[in-house]
Amino acid sequence: MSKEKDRQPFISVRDLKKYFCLDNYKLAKAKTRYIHAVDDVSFDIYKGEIFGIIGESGSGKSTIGRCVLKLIDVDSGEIYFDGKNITHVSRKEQQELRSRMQMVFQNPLASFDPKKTIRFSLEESAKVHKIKPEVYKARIKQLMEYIALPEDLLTRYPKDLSGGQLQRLAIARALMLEPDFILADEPVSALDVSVQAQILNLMLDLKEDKGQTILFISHDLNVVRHVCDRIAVVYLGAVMEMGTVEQVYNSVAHPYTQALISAKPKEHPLENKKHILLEGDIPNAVDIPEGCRFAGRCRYFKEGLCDNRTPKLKDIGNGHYVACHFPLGIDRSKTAADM
Amino acid sequence: MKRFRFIIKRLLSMIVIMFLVSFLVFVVLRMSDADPLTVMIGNNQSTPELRQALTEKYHLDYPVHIQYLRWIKGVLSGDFGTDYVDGQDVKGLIMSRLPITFGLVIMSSVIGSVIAVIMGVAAALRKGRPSDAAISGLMLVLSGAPSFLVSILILIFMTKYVPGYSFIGTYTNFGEFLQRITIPSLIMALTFVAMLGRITRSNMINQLQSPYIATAAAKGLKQSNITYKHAFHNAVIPVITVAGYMIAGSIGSTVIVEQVFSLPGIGGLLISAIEENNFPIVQILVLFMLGAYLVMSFVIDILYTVLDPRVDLK
Amino acid sequence: GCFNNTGSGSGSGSSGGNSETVLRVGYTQEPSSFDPADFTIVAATLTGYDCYDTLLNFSHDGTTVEPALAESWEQVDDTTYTYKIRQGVKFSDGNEMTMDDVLYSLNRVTEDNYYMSYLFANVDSFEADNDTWTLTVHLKQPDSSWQYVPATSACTIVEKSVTEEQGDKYGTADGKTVGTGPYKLSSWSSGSEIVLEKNENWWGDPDTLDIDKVEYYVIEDESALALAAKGGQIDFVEGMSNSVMSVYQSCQNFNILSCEGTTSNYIAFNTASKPFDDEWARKAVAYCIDRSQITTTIGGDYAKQSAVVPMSESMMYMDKDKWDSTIAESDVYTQDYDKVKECLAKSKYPDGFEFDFYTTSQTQKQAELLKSMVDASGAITMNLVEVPDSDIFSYMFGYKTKDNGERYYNAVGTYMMSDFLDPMGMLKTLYAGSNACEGGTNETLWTSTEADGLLDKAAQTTDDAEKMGYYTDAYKIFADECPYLGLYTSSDVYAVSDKFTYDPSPMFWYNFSYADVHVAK
Amino acid sequence: MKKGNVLEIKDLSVDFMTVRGIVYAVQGVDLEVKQGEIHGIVGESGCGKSVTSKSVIRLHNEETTRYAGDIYIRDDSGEKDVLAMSKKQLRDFRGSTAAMIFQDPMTSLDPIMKAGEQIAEMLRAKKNLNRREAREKVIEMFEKIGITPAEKRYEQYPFEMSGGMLQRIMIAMALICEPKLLIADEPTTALDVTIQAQILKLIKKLQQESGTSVIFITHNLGVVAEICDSVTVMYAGKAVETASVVDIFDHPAHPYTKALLESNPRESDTEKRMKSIPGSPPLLYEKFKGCAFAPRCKYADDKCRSCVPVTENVSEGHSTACFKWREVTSQ
Amino acid sequence: MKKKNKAGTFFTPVVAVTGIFLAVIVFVSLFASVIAPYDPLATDVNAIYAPAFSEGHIFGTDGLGRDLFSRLICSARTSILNAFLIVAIEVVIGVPLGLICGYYRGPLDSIVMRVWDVISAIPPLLLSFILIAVMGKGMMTGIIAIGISYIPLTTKTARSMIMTEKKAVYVEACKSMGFSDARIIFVHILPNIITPMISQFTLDIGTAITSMATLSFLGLGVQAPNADWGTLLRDGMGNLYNSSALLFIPAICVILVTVSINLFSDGVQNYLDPSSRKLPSFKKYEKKHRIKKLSAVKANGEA
Ligand SMILES: Nc1ncnc2c1ncn2[C@@H]1O[C@H](COP(=O)(O)OP(=O)(O)OP(=O)(O)O)[C@@H](O)[C@H]1O
Ligand SMILES: Nc1ncnc2c1ncn2[C@@H]1O[C@H](COP(=O)(O)OP(=O)(O)OP(=O)(O)O)[C@@H](O)[C@H]1O
Ligand SMILES: [Mg+2]
Ligand SMILES: [Mg+2]
Repeated sequence: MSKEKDRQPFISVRDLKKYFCLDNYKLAKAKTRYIHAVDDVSFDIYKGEIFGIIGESGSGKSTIGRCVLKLIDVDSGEIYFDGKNITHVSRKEQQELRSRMQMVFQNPLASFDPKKTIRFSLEESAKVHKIKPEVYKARIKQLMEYIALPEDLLTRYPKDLSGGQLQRLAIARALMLEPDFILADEPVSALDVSVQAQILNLMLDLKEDKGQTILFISHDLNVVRHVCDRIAVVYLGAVMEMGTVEQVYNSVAHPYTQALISAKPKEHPLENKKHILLEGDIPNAVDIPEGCRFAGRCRYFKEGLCDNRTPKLKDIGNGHYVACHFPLGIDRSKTAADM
Repeated sequence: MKRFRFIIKRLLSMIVIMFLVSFLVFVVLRMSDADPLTVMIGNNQSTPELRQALTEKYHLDYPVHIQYLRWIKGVLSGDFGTDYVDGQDVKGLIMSRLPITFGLVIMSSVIGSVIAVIMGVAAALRKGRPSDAAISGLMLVLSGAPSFLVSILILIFMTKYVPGYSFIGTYTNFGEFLQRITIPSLIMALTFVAMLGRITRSNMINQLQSPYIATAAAKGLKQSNITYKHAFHNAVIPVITVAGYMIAGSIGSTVIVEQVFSLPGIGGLLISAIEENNFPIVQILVLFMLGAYLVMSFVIDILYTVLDPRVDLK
Repeated sequence: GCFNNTGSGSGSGSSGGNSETVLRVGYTQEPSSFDPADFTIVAATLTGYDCYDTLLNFSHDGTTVEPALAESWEQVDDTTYTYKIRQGVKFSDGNEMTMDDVLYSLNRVTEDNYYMSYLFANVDSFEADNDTWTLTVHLKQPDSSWQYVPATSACTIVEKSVTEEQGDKYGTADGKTVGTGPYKLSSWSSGSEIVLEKNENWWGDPDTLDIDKVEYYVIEDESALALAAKGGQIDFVEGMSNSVMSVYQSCQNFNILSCEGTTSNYIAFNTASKPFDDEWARKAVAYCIDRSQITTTIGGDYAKQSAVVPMSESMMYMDKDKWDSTIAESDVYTQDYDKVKECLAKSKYPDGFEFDFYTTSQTQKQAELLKSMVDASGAITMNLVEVPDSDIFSYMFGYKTKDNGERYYNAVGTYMMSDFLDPMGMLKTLYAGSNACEGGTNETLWTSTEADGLLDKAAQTTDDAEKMGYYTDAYKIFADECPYLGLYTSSDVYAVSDKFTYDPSPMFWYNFSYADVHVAK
Repeated sequence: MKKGNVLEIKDLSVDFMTVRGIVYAVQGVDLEVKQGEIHGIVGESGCGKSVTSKSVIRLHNEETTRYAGDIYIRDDSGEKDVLAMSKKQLRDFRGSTAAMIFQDPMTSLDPIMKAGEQIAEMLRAKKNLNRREAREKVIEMFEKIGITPAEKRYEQYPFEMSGGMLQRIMIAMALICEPKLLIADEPTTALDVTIQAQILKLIKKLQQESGTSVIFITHNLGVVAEICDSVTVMYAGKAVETASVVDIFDHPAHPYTKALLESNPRESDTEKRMKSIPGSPPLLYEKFKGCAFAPRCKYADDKCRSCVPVTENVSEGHSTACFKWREVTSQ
Repeated sequence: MKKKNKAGTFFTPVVAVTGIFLAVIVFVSLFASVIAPYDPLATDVNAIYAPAFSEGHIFGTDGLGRDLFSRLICSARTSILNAFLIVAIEVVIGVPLGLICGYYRGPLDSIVMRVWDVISAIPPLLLSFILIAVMGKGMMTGIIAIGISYIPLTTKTARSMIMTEKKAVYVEACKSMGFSDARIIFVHILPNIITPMISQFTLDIGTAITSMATLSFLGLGVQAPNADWGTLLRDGMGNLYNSSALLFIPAICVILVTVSINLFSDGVQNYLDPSSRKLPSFKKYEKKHRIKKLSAVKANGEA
């Protein structure tokens, strides 16, 4: 699989850090507490692939996405987009970036301005980015065909449409500016299973027909597995494991990923599945434990090492990365000694 | 410890605000085109000697900030100075009028809040029924009726139809005191009923619709228990805030009833002081009302931390 | 009901037995202090006056003076008067009055620039003889009106030791008040109530006092006061305005008493600045105004239309016929818009002008009526400027002026009372050039050497007929130049519960005393 | 009531009066829950799952709700008609015979009352325990279901706890009076998979220990497979299919059930593209002339569009409301 | 979705009645100079204190013989205009300031909020008094003073609303599409938060009328010869015994108008917030919409 190495990453994120300040405007700065939403995250996304980020709620998935889109400022680290460092860009450049990167949100109803018609919402970004009316009118026509919705929906208000329709329109809105990159933040979590499929198929279409690059955030293992090419598993703001879908699902290397996959409910009542139950809750992102962040809930926890040293994310072959002192399926004694 | 720190912090900020506002008011008053000297001289013949004497007595030749410092120093040591018009001791003037104002404020806010909460809760529990419409309608009407009009109409009514009703003179004992302030307090209470009642109602309705009430019902608790222990407790917290601010604010609105019912309170004193440009009185009363407001909001904050465990003491 | 028998003042005047007789007085203002130096408002007259005595008293009709603290007096020459001071008079605190106190009280008025000091403008010096208990007054020049001054509040006697010790606090609600009068201050609740009690140390005959206790209530709103009176909580009200008069008139148990006093209502034109430096402009305005309408509408039942020179009939006691004929020939201003045009044509403003008319809330209705009359001329526009009651004097007396020294008002509507019934009390106060200054009472700033000369001559004559001559001559000048336009003179009115009787005196200002209020038989 | 049934719902209709008109939220649902089973209800959002389950304890606002049909429930003292209960009976029945767990534990608990006390309060009202006894019992319960450290948790307020912990509190609250029937309305939807697994395991364990019957509402077919014994599939206010969980997965008889199963992404799917149901579920402002699913159904014909299908038995314990079930099962 | 059965409408009887009444008042005050039978300032000494309903003077006259009806409708213009000015001050300053503070937060927000805290610490009436003490009494001072005392609350409301609204997903969507802040705030957020504030503004018109009337009543607001309702009330109070109509008619008028405004804005509020609307019973609704009755109602055991 050396092919991976030759390809130029389209987006690459290096050592991304984002802390949220808990106490606003404190006079004495002494003991300000931070939420470690994203802590030293690095990954690459290649052109034309769907890259998935999976993790539990509060693990920093959305924050990563937002940083990549430059919707929030990063605290440290670098983001490259199409070979260009966009970590610190001028307002003007940022404006240009906006038209190249678009976003689809979890709750389609909420992502439309309730007081504006769908048409207004679709046209607005084109107008702001100074696209000619005849161009964007034609484009809307095309897109409505593409997402298989009748054009008369355009005159309606968001509340008069169903979730599935709205999510497709949201994708159409994202496509209005013909972006190079789409961030889909849990685009199907708020939808029913019966409509979920429509959206996921549309995502796959985008990749296949248009060669769209997509960052797909989700907490549903099955969905991720279905649409993504490569995925990163995050826990408490850090990447635990990263690789192609096959690598991560079929040769799990990190105990957390393992637990996550095994926590997934059965697919058939008669399936015999043994869950590896994780104890307790995710620790809060304010007081990040020393060493491995997963140590507290890990079955393979080893005192003195796991609670002392933070494991680095490292390649265990063919672009399969893991951040664990004792990756599964590899001789334990050896790896620990490596470090 | 946390609470102690919080209290200290709040107290400090209160003091800062008091100083700032009192300084602002002090300066702003001196920017008005009323000249303290003419106010003091009033109807007396103005001679250079008199002007000189008064200027010296009141230190009017000092820069404003020095004047302010002198004044605030005096206030802090309990000397409120003498007023411009009659040369009376401001402290005495205010002290003799405080009971009425405090009486009005306390009585009206206690009566008003209690009635408001009762009416608000009653209306919320009967939401959509005729009795709710009646109560809410009444509260709306009350909030529409200007209180000075209500005062006048009631005064006319009382003197006409309640023969022994006396609204003049001072009081010599507590009974008389109560009697003087009861009717005016009731009128002031109407404002509370109108405002607080509506807030209570909408809060209560909101709370009654929230999921935890469904939980409480699913637990099989008594309706009264659900209403009062859960919904009411939650609904009353914001009501207390509003009530607190209203109480503090009502020190200023005693003016109207004091005026109409010829009550010797600080509201009337303030109005005449403003009309006469009697700055020493205006200054100290503004400071006083602001202080009352800040103390009240402080009390509310403290109360909040007791009533609502979610409030983080920062 | 729950409001029966209320308040400390409910004991009524006629309740029999040995209970004390209480008079409940209502008024819209509160005196600022009981210091005679501050007796500038009616409220002070209604409260503080009876705590003190003056050297002399006005007779009931106000035309002559009678002994009081001075048992007798004598005019030694044109400029010297001697007064024999009563011995054995005690202050309400029990101390005996001395010549020291007398001298102190008089000098206090001259030295400290008190409100009354203008009455002493002619005084050269006071001299006290402790042995013979005589007070000698040396005047700078002959002044026929001096004879009345000892009966004014300028000659109120205070106790030196107390006054000096109290300083600024003297006479205030939280200070002491000590005098020799028939009543003494018993309690004072600032903002609501003042109680006077009989002074057991009074030098006069205590049996002449029917009233044991006076309760004075401050009810700022006149309508509320009327309500209280109607409800039987007040026995005595002074100076009700026309708008509430009907309440008292409709009250079965109230008698309305009136007495022509010295109060005159008028418009004063500021003759020191445009447009009223032009006499034709003043006359144009004067011709706009229908004084009889104003008298009936604003003054009401107890007002009489005034002549152009503001002076009440009670001050014309000397030679009524001569006054009448003088007024008849000099007072030409009746409403006539043609005349207005004529006057304007003669003035510097043939096309009309605008002016600022200063007024207070008390006289606002009158101002509105005046405005409608003036504006109806079509050429002159009157702008109303309302200033607080407490401020109007600082404008009128020139304490508050524009930066160039000019006064703000073009005209002002106000009223004045005389210190004594002699015409001098009004004419000199209003028209004398010496009063046209800062702090002076001539708010028109109008001066005429001729008129001043006439007034001076009148002051130096003791012969009534000769005096009348000077007065009427001066009067003609005043009427012709029209710096003031008299509107109406109003009587002093009292509403007195039928449990009491009272015989008002035209010199209410200085002559009022609860000693004259009696329980009705 | 059949023997062995804890709950029988017969032809239940629930209508709501709203500002936009009457909502016919549930339109003639039949449902049986046997003693000691976990009965799942699945269906799309808005199909009436919650309304049906809340009706079992009559939790809807009585003023704007109209019920028709019957709800019978059996407890130690015999059969009871829920819809005929008086307020007092209803109060005694809630919490002790049937208890309920809601989807969002964060808003379902009184925010300003200590978590433990909210449970103790219930004990004191229902079992006449005093403060101390109630507390002891609650703490005992906490320990049993892993709310540790129990003493500390008792004193905590809802906002101080995580979602998973709060859901445990809710479960403790529901089970403390040992009800015959536990209604769990999407208790894990708001939780993460790892926590969901914990809660599911807990519910299963507690159910097995106590023999309580459970109505488990979810829209996640995986969860159904994981914990339910039998399932009712609802669509647009109607129960379209009822069967044992294995039958539902292996022999779906209603086209909707079938489509639902097909559109669920599965590990075993090799095909990337998934099947989806076209269109969207209808609004419930009126009653349907024909089968509500007809507009989205590939088997539908004119009869489906004009006649309301009646419930037919497919096999023992397996029934469906579809004219075409034979066609569906035969494929 | 075929048929939209609305169970509540905007025009409830209360809203209709108060709305029509207010419309009439506004109309009359707008055309006061045409409608008024007399010049409101014209005095007529021959008709002093004419009683109400007397010939030629429907509401009677005052102590200067001025026609009360004409004065009432002309002062209605002043009162209503003033109230609108006050609310305009509040809206034009308060809303944008609140939006900007709430959207950007940061030091500007802290400063503005502290200042407003202090201003709202002074009771509104007192604040007006202080401003009047400084700027001199008069109509404009009154309007500004009352307007200012309303600003803090509006700012805070707008601020807290935008702070909630800012978190809405559509705002983030707007940001992600590169819209300018001004566009986001004024094109998108404002229309979404202004609706609930509108009923507050209508309410404020009512309180503004009362506040201004209070000032005028105390002699600090509108100055003679101009009149607003407060001045009329002040006059009426002074003339209570000569002609009680002078007090009672303006009093009834003020109370009717302010109460109507309250009822009306409550109606607006109810319309905007359907959850507070009163629902018809099932029976009534089905009868009205001819819906066939379903099975028998069975619930409420004790019934
Ligand atoms: N604007 C913010 N201010 C403060 N804290 C924030 C902010 N945004 C996110 N956080 C915190 O950062 C952490 C990560 O949040 P994030 O939204 O990225 O998680 P997520 O993985 O997307 O979760 P979910 O699955 O719930 O969407 C959380 O603890 C969250 O509370
Ligand atoms: N109290 C109510 N008043 C009016 N309509 C209601 C009420 N409760 C529910 N509905 C309506 O009834 C229908 C069924 O709602 P229900 O809550 O049972 O759906 P659900 O199957 O639980 O969906 P979800 O999976 O979203 O929880 C919906 O259309 C809903 O809008
Ligand atoms: Mg997220
Ligand atoms: Mg539900």
